[in-house]
Amino acid sequence: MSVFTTIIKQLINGLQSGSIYALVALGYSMVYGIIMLLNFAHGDVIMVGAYIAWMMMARFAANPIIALIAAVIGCTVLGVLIEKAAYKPLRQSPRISLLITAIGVSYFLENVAQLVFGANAHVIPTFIDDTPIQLGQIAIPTTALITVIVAGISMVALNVLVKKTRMGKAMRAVSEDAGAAQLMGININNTISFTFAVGSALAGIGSVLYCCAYPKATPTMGSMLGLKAFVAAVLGGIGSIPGAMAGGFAIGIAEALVSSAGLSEWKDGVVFAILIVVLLVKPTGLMGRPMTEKV
Amino acid sequence: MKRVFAMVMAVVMAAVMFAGCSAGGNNNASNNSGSGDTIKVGLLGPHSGEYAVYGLGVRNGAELYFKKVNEAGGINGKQIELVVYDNKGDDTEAVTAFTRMVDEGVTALVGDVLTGNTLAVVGEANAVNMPMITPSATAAAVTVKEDGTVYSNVFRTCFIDPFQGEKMAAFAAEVLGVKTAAVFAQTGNDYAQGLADAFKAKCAELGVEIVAEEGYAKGDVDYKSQLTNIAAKNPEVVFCPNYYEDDGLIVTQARQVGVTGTFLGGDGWSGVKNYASADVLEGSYYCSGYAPASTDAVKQFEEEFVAAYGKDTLNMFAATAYDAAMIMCAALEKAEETGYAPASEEYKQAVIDAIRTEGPNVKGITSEGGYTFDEYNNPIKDAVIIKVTGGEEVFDRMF
Amino acid sequence: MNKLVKEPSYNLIPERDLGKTPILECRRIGIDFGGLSAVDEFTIAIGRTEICGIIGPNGAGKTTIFNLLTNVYRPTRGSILVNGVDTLGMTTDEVNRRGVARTFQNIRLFKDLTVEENVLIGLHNSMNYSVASSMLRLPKYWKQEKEARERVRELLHIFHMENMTAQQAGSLPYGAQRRLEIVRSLATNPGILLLDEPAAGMNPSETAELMETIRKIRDEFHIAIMLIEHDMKLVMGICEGIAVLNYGRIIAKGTPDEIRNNPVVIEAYLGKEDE
Amino acid sequence: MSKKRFTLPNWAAYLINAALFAAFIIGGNAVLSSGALPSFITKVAMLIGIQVIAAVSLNISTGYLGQLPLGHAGFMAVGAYASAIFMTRTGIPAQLAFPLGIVIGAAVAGLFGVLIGIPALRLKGDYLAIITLGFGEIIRVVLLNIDSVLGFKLTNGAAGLQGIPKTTTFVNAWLMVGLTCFLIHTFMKSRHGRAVLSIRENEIAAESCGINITYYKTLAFSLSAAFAGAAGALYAGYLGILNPSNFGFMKSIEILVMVVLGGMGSMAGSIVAAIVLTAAPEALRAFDDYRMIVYSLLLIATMIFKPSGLLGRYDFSMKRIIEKCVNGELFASFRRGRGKGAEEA
Repeated sequence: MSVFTTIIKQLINGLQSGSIYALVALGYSMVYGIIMLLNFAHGDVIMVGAYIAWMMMARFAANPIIALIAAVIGCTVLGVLIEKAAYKPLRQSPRISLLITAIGVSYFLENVAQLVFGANAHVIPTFIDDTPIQLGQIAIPTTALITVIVAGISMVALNVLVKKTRMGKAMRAVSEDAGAAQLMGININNTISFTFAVGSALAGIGSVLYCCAYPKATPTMGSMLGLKAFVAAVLGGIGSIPGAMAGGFAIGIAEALVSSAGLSEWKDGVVFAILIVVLLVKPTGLMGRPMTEKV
Repeated sequence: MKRVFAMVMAVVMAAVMFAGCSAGGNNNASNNSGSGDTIKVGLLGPHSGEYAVYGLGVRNGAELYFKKVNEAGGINGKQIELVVYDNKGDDTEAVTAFTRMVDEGVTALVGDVLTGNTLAVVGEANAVNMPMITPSATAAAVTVKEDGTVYSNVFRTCFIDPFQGEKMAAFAAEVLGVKTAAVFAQTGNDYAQGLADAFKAKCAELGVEIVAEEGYAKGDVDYKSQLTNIAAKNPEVVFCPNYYEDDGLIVTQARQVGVTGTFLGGDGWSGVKNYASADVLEGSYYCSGYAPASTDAVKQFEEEFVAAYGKDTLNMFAATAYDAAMIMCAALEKAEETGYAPASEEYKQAVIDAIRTEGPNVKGITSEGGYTFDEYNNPIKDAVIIKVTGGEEVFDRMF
Repeated sequence: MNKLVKEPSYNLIPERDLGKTPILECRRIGIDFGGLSAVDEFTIAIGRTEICGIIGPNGAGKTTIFNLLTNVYRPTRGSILVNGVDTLGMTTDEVNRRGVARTFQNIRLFKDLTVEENVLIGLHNSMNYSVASSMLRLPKYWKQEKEARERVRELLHIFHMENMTAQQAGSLPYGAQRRLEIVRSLATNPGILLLDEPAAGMNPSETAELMETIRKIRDEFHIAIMLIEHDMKLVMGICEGIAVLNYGRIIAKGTPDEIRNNPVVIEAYLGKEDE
Repeated sequence: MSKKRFTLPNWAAYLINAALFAAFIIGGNAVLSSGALPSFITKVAMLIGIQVIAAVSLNISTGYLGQLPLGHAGFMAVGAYASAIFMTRTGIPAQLAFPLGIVIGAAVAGLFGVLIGIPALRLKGDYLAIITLGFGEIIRVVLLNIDSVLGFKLTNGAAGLQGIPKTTTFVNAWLMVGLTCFLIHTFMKSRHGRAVLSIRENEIAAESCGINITYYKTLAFSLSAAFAGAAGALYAGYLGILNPSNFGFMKSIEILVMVVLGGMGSMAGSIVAAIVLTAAPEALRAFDDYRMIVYSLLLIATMIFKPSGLLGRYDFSMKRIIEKCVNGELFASFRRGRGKGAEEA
């Protein structure tokens, strides 16, 4: 196998995990954009999505598409519920209190999941034929292909939603200036809930893609995934949709390259080092808008 | 108003705290009222968090045996009272929970479960000469101090790390007759590294060339990059001494990126069949201390276990914990003959002595030949080679 | 020794300050934001005890001037001399230590701290005990803290705030907050005080009181004062020299009387008649 | 206002606080060593001491400086490893090596604080949070790997650094708590401390008051790191074994939760919260399988009903209480505090 094909293969590996990071990162980014909250519970929403997908497929032998829909609906409802129950009462509070609440919600979801589903990892039956597609010398795993395509479609759809629809405009307006948006007759509460719904729905899609690539669900699976996705969001410029995508891919590919260089134990270190360097050079991330304080 | 709430909150927390501290320990998972003469045995492990599946396996396995003993009238007429504490996989909690067990008059301990936690606990346990049997902490350092002296009170029913690595290297060279091998082990994990190092050393001795050596970090789910590198070297066998959940994913992804060699594993593979398809696993081998459904005794244990706890936590650690409980009961039986009061110094020493003397007579489900402990308090028992075929993990041979 | 440069600005300096190094001197400073010049060719010199005003329509660049003078922004061109020393490359806090203190248009107090603490922070650089002396409570700490607290009392007394020492700065009434900000600036022992719209939000009687206060500051502390203000009564009433700014450039300089009758100024404020 | 208020002289306040603290240490030690309480209480008490130091040290950068670092556990790790390596690799007897180890742990962690603080503090708000999170994780990854990858025999990687003398006791842990609280208190009630507070309140105004904000941010940050290092050193002596995984992101979060729950900027709050949250998992053992759920719900509920934390910015002051007693104004100070942090005014 030539070095070239190896590199191409590693890039494909990176793209696959990168698209999942990107989908999750979008949820972080949107929520941050609108209420400036680092939603630590977002990773755990994905965990719940994975369990729903597992339940649908392993317990009820449902078709993968139905499982996907169920996971998306489940995550959306959960996301909105979390927002209404835990975050909404804190709208006027210091942001750090909100952050701690998010951490509390994260603990809560993880421990409830353990109680309900057990500590054991649940295996999600493979539902995609994993014979790789041969492209010349390069074998592309089907799951990788599907992951990248689904993630791509979701992101395009999101972009249309944010740019073209009424609700999307409202979202942008609220994240720009909540007070002014309210004066223009935008219902802030609905807009925020909608943002959570969209972010969580993306997490639902992400969870199913995650399951088809790495078919197991555990109560703590969301924490590291969430953290990495969050790093991706910041790297790309938090609040920016193309930024989250770029960040996700960047991290996925960086991880793949570091691992293939035989330094997998340093992988997390490298990811964070990249983050630090980017933030120091461009403090608001690759595609973030610069912040200035008026004196 | 809010200040009042804060005060109420603080008071509630404080109240809960003191209530918990003073009364917490006595009502945990014990199956008798605690009246009369009892022997307290501690069960310590991660019952929540990331590693709960191991901790709960151990808890359930041990509890299953202790309950049976209690139902049969206990030990010397005394009921065993279990003191079960969760350590969340956290070193500090493990130490605190252990100290609490000592306070509550625990005579003997089955645990801890994770190597790291156990290392934190053995120091404390040694100081109070608490007899303890860990069913799952495999690092050599668990029974041996830094300076080379042995913790006389600490025993285990599982293999130590180097043993399995050597066994599998010998198996690959002598039985499979391979010349090239690759190693893929989790870095930053004692267990995986211990096995991998021993495997590599033994391979060098036996003339098997290690053509690729890759690693991954805890929590990784995507191993394709490293496996792509391994595939490029085309080794005959890949030694993959990790835990079954990871191994299932690893083997699946390895086949996707074109690794064709036979996979070998350690006892962490037990249960791998649920984590990858029959096709990809076909023909893999691992060594284990426990051969599922291999004998009638094992089958009976499995039936009883599933009836009581379901099959979620039925793993190797449940079996070694069952054996640990069995040895502990035999030792307690013996110690009872001395007539000392449970939890007294003399009694504990008697238990420790009895573990050595009674061990060989204990026909455990993972060691039919009984438990003889070597000079480092490690069990001398044969490894079982398990072959994965047709989606089942079947007994292949003793090796 | 820096030389006095013959610049038109010097006719602004009051006679009593002539012959001394101006406390503040700007030489053709300018700044661009995104290619647009926000301030340009700004040249001025302030005498050591002068009260001078900058006026101009909204958006003329007045606050930008203050930000330039305190090195919050770095000028794109030109140089600023404080006490004859070029401030190029200095940080805002160094400029303050050189003698430039300011207040803000939108009051920036340390809201959650007490009035006393606010002023003590202003006195930060008049103490010099080390971290170790504070942690170990060495005699130097006690001595300097005691002196500083006395100084706080003195300063607050001058501004009739001595009974508010323990109050939270954020809970003070508006006028008191403005005064506190001035006291805090004065505590840094400046040579020139920059006041950014000190009379904003005040009623006429409060404004009159403020005028007295500003004069009192100049007379008691012997420092220069530069202020941005929209209230013409105040500006005309206390300033000795006035510079008028429009679109980032000085369009007129002079005494209040000169400015009042300057057709260019009238045009800038009221617009051309035929438009 | 006509009546002259009674004020306690400073020396008297220090004396009273010192006496109360000494009484606490001696009394606490007497009770714990008498055997009247189960011995695990001693363990928990030591652990609480360590957590208190970690929390009050984080409170410097969070509560006082107003930043949000998420890598505090990294500094604890640095301190713990520095002191543990010092204690195990030099032949100095433990009695002497331990205090020295604490100093070394604090110094090395403080140095890391400077090195990390200088680049990190250029960022603000959430970006600072994220960059410190990154540094914290890098510290953990480095500790985990310098043995296996670079070949040093320093940290012993994932196997953990073993055989550290278990020298932490109730008395030395809480003496360290006292010392930490005293030093932080005296630092904060000085021109340096006020400079730090002014940065929290308004950076631009602080600058224009002549405060070198870069210097003070770095100073506060590294001070925070240094005390965290001391906590780490005590932790090493408490457990006798160190593993990098004990100092992950979740540990940083755990400490942050203590600070926020107690009330940011309140040392008394940090102390109370550290005690409550360290004791809570032990206390909640009665709930067994549900204890982490109960814990998380308590956390959420507290934040919803008391977003500024249990004590807000209230700080306990023995001096103030005595003065209020004498002046007959005690009704205004019914809020409770701990008899620890020696506050003067």
